Amino acid sequence: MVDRLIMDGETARHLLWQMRRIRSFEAASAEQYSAGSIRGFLHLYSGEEAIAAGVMHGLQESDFVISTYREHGHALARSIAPSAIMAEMFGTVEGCSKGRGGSMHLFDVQRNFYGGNAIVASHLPLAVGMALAVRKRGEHHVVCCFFGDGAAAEGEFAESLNLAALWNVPVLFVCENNLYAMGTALKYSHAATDLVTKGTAQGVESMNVDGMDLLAVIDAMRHANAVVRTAGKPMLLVCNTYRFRAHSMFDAELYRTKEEVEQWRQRDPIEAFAAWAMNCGLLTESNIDEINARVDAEIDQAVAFAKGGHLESVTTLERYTYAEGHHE
Amino acid sequence: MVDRLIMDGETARHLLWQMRRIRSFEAASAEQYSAGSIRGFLHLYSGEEAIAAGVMHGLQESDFVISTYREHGHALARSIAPSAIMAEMFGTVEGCSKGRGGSMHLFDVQRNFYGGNAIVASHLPLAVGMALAVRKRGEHHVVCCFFGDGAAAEGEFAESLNLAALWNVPVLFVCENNLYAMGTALKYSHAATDLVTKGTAQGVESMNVDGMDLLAVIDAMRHANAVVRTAGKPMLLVCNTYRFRAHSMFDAELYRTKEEVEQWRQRDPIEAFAAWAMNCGLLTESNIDEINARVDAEIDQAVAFAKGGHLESVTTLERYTYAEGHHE
Amino acid sequence: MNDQALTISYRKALRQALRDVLHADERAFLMGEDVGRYGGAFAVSKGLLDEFGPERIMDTPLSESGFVGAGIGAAIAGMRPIVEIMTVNFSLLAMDQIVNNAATLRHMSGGQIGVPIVIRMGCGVGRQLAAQHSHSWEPLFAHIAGLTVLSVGTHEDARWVLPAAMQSEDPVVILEYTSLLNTEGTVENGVGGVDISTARIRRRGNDVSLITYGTGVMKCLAAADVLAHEGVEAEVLDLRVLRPLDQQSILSTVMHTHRAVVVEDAWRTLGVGAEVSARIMEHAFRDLAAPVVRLGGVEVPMPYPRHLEDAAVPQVDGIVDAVRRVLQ
Amino acid sequence: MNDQALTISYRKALRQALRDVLHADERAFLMGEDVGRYGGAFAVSKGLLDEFGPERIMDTPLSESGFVGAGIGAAIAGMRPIVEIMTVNFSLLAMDQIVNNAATLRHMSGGQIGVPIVIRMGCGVGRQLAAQHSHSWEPLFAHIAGLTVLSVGTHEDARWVLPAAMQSEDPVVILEYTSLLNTEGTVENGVGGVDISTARIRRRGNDVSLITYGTGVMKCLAAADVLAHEGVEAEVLDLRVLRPLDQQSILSTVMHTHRAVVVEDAWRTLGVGAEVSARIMEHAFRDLAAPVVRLGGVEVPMPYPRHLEDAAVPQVDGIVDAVRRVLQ
Ligand SMILES: Cc1ncc(C[n+]2csc(CCOP(=O)(O)OP(=O)(O)O)c2C)c(N)n1
Ligand SMILES: Cc1ncc(C[n+]2csc(CCOP(=O)(O)OP(=O)(O)O)c2C)c(N)n1
Ligand SMILES: [Mg+2]
Ligand SMILES: [Mg+2]
Repeated sequence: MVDRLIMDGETARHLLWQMRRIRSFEAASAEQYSAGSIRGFLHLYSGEEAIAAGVMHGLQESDFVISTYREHGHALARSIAPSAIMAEMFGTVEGCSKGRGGSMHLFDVQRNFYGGNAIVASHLPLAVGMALAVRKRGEHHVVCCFFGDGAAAEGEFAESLNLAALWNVPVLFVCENNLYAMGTALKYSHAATDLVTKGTAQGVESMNVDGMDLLAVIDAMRHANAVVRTAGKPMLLVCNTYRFRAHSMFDAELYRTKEEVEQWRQRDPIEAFAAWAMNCGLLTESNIDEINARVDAEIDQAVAFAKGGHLESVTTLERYTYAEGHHE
Repeated sequence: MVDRLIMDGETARHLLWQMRRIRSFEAASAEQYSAGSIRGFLHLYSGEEAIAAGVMHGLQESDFVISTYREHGHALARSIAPSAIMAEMFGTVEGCSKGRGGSMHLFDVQRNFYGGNAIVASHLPLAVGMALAVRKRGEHHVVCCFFGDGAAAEGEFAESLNLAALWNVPVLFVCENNLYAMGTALKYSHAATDLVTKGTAQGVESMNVDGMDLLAVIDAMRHANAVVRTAGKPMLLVCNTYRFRAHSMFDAELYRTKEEVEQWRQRDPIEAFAAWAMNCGLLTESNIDEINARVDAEIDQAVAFAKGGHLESVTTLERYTYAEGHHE
Repeated sequence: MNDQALTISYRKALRQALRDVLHADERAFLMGEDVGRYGGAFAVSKGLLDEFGPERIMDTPLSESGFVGAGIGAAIAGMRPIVEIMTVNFSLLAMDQIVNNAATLRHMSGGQIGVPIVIRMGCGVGRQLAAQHSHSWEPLFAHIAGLTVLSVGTHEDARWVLPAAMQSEDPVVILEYTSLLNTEGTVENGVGGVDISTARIRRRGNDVSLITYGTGVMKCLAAADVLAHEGVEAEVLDLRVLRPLDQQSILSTVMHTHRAVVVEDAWRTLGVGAEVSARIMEHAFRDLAAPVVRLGGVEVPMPYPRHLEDAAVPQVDGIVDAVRRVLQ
Repeated sequence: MNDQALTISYRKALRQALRDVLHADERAFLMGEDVGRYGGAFAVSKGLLDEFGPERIMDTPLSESGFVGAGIGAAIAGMRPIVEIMTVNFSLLAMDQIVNNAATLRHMSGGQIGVPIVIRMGCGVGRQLAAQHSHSWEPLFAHIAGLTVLSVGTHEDARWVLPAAMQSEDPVVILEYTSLLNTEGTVENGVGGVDISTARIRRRGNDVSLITYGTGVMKCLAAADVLAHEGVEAEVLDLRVLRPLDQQSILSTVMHTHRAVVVEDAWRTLGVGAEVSARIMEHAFRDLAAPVVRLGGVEVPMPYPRHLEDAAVPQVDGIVDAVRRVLQ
């Protein structure tokens, strides 16, 4: 638990703003999906905001981030403009991936954000390799890799943790355990549901974190920075959280009860943090109103920006298959 | 440690014979390889005999066995005739796989011996599926799966143990930890070298076994039978052993010292068991002479049989690609 | 529409086929990610968990190599598993199991082992799922000796190929097209049954042969309608079985029309069209009035935006134009 | 033999190439199973660990998906990894990484990320390694958009394609043939350098074109010698680059000789020969005096016995016979 003293009002407001804008951005995404402006698969992050906000708060600009198809929150917290993300989902050239990737493939190399990978667990080996490069160059960056509880059942999870520990490279594995892999509950994905032991069994220091409590995530990141950035070792954070919305837009949610969802909504990470901050006097009602207003304006502007975007000409269809000037 | 009382002389002589014939068979295999009668890859089992002998001693004929390319010892202990194995390595139709497989692909469905797989760890999922079939039919067979320490670094190892535990199926995973994966020492394959914890982390009961001590293996099998056959749960035995010879016939053994090999040879499982049995009066010098004579005769006969074998006609080259009578 | 025929969606046809085979053979069971509690990623298996229970409809963790391998093991041990890989895009994770085990075990065991497994996958382009989720890997599977590869381009096949595939003693890969799931079509009822060895002419014509499979069937039929207005009668051959190819049907239609256009979504280079063209070259060279034309996917990873996705694979207009060219 | 040329074994040529690129670029490093302490499974990298140390020559555990993915990650992060997959037979375990990440990241990031990785694999038939260890998967790799695929059929290429591949900003797959390792050949020294975009004529002739790659080059040259005694001058085209194919060179030789025989060890159906034949059909149909003939592997998993293995792939006699046929 973080001592209120070490968090100032500005930081508290910034963090609340961060979580709120992620929540609102996802609401807008769902709207635009229903409107038909966003197509393909769309996976919303609502409910898990404390993880993206807390982890990014503990990272530096020079660190690397790599994620899954459920990466809007990570991209926003990594300060990729909502307008660039929305534009990407509209498939326009103004998008952060030039419109080629869509919701599941957000990239922004300027911000060391390496996507947006839609093959579950296939980005874990990439993270290990990026950290290997960091170590070989004697740098002290953290490579932060987000993935889910379902991903931990893939062989790539075991292989990647072992390689990271064997090579002693600075990867921070952040498992967002939202208790479901699509419709498969944790206990049906894993015989041993304690994912921390799977990390330690591979020689990677691992710990559980309350992913619904922003302060707990921030606290865990302090330790993670000591292990990964300072000592240059890999670490696994299992952030226990919950997805408030369906897995994607093609999900009837037959596998969980409304009551279960309701119970978790009672633990809304945004409300919880706001309440704590107000208690500590780090936040006032008017601050919250300002934040909400700022967020609404930013998201409206993002949608407007996306609507004003442009589609790439089909004449350049084959671009980005090989480097420009490649023999083909 | 097994109480001498529970082992009679006949059993002791049988087990010694079993280990000796494996050792001699491998010596003969190496000879025939040098003579050019055996080609391709050849991986010898010398030094690890106590595992094959002890594990098979604890299995029943109705159980299933599946193994790797280093499977001569398992095949022999499973009572596949040495002549059929030698013939297979000579590539003749008299071989246990009709000559199609060679050293790495010994099969004998009559004896529920399912091979002989040369893709490291790719047979672990097969074992889980075979055990799933056993469970679905309500049978009480054990599916015994042999593999090495290197295989435990493959994602298939983690996936297979998790699936076996999740489905509660009777697989006995026998990891023959001979400390090397080709030239890669255990500590270079695994950041956490305790393979038992990797099993327990997946929810599979796991234990270390001294693979150089036949009695320890037999003892472990008692427990394994209780867990796997009786309770129908998966289990992992990590049998710690050593390969006395090179990985294959293309190995200069640059990665280990002669001294290290010598030290392990001091712990020869065959000598150790023979000494123990004589101590307990379960074995006499003359018994040993008889056993050696029997083994020599059997192996000579196997080589003679293989030399007298026949090559398949090239006209049937395409056989065994699809079931006979398949549309192609 | 006689009472023997009924109109049904492609999804319902697939589901009815699953119900049939699960009722017909107690050794049959369906396993895959989210086939049960979630109701199937694309609602194909919706309701089956309630109807058949968790032993027949098994949800698996995210472990493609593990559960496909387990399916192979279960098949070896006497079951009749139907393994669903949610979409073809994840099949590479199980490709070693499919190629080195399913397609190879019968051969390397000298015919002692058969692997009667059916592996179903959703696949295809057209839903704006971008580069990692829009693969057309029919050519990769069609290259593998030991496999039977089926491409389900019609409602009739959606309804009937599975029961036929379940009769095979060898591994069968069934490719189902998610873009067709909601489409309605007419299929013969009751009588039922199709073979899984021959191609089918879906429309007769004398002027040109449109040779295709999968979603190409509907596109070619649409193109044939357009051409009919120009007085051009195109014959449409649905390959259906991509391995082993029904060469006779390919040669018959070409010898009948003397002109051929091959249509597929897969990347053009090394596509199925290349094989079809090469076989026509070898066996019907002198019968050709014009060189065979191939229409395939543009060699670029699939872009997210609709207009670029459409431009990346053959469309009806392009097929019509190609026919006009070969007729000149 | 001028002083610019030297005779060298294929193995030494590969090793010299590795030494060159490791000296030339400090970002370059070699990683793979047993490349270091063991000296390389086929002794290609023997001595390099002593010369460059463990940071440049990294032994990896048995985790193909993990370390190939790590190589991709390192490439993304600015290194120039050379990843060795011991043999092509294990490459399917890393195929998802190669296809969905290495070949796809540039595109789905809208050109922001490049993956300059070189993936080398030993491959080929001819050593009696049986069904799981004798694969010829050139066609699988050659189908993948985003890859550059090189087949090393000569000593000159063994010596020079790697330095050229290291200049690529995109993933390059290099297929090396283990059956050629001990053969001696002559290569230009010092001057060095070859491109990785064009096919090469290895022998000039006017009567027929033998189009091939890999071990087919030596076989076709041998066949050309036999044919020369019959007064038939065969032109031998070594494709070298299997993707993107050098179509111009294929068409040039065919337009010059008007007859072509394509030779490869890979399974005939959907082999590279199919693509070559289809392109000739499309662009040189009217120039053909006879239909293109394809010689490829028989569609059966590779049998262990030498005589069956020889019968399963094209041999010199068969090539000579095929040429006689197309000349009739
Ligand atoms: C290798 C692979 N298999 C299956 C899928 C289909 N799929 C997409 S997301 C998902 C569930 C992943 O669950 P988890 O890792 O817990 O992440 P979450 O969606 O809960 O954030 C599945 C099965 C995929 N994309 N990749
Ligand atoms: C997937 C795969 N990768 C690499 C190889 C090459 N290879 C054959 S045996 C071996 C070492 C395996 O070591 P271990 O599992 O410890 O078994 P051991 O040989 O020591 O009995 C390797 C790397 C292979 N056959 N399969
Ligand atoms: Mg989850
Ligand atoms: Mg070992």
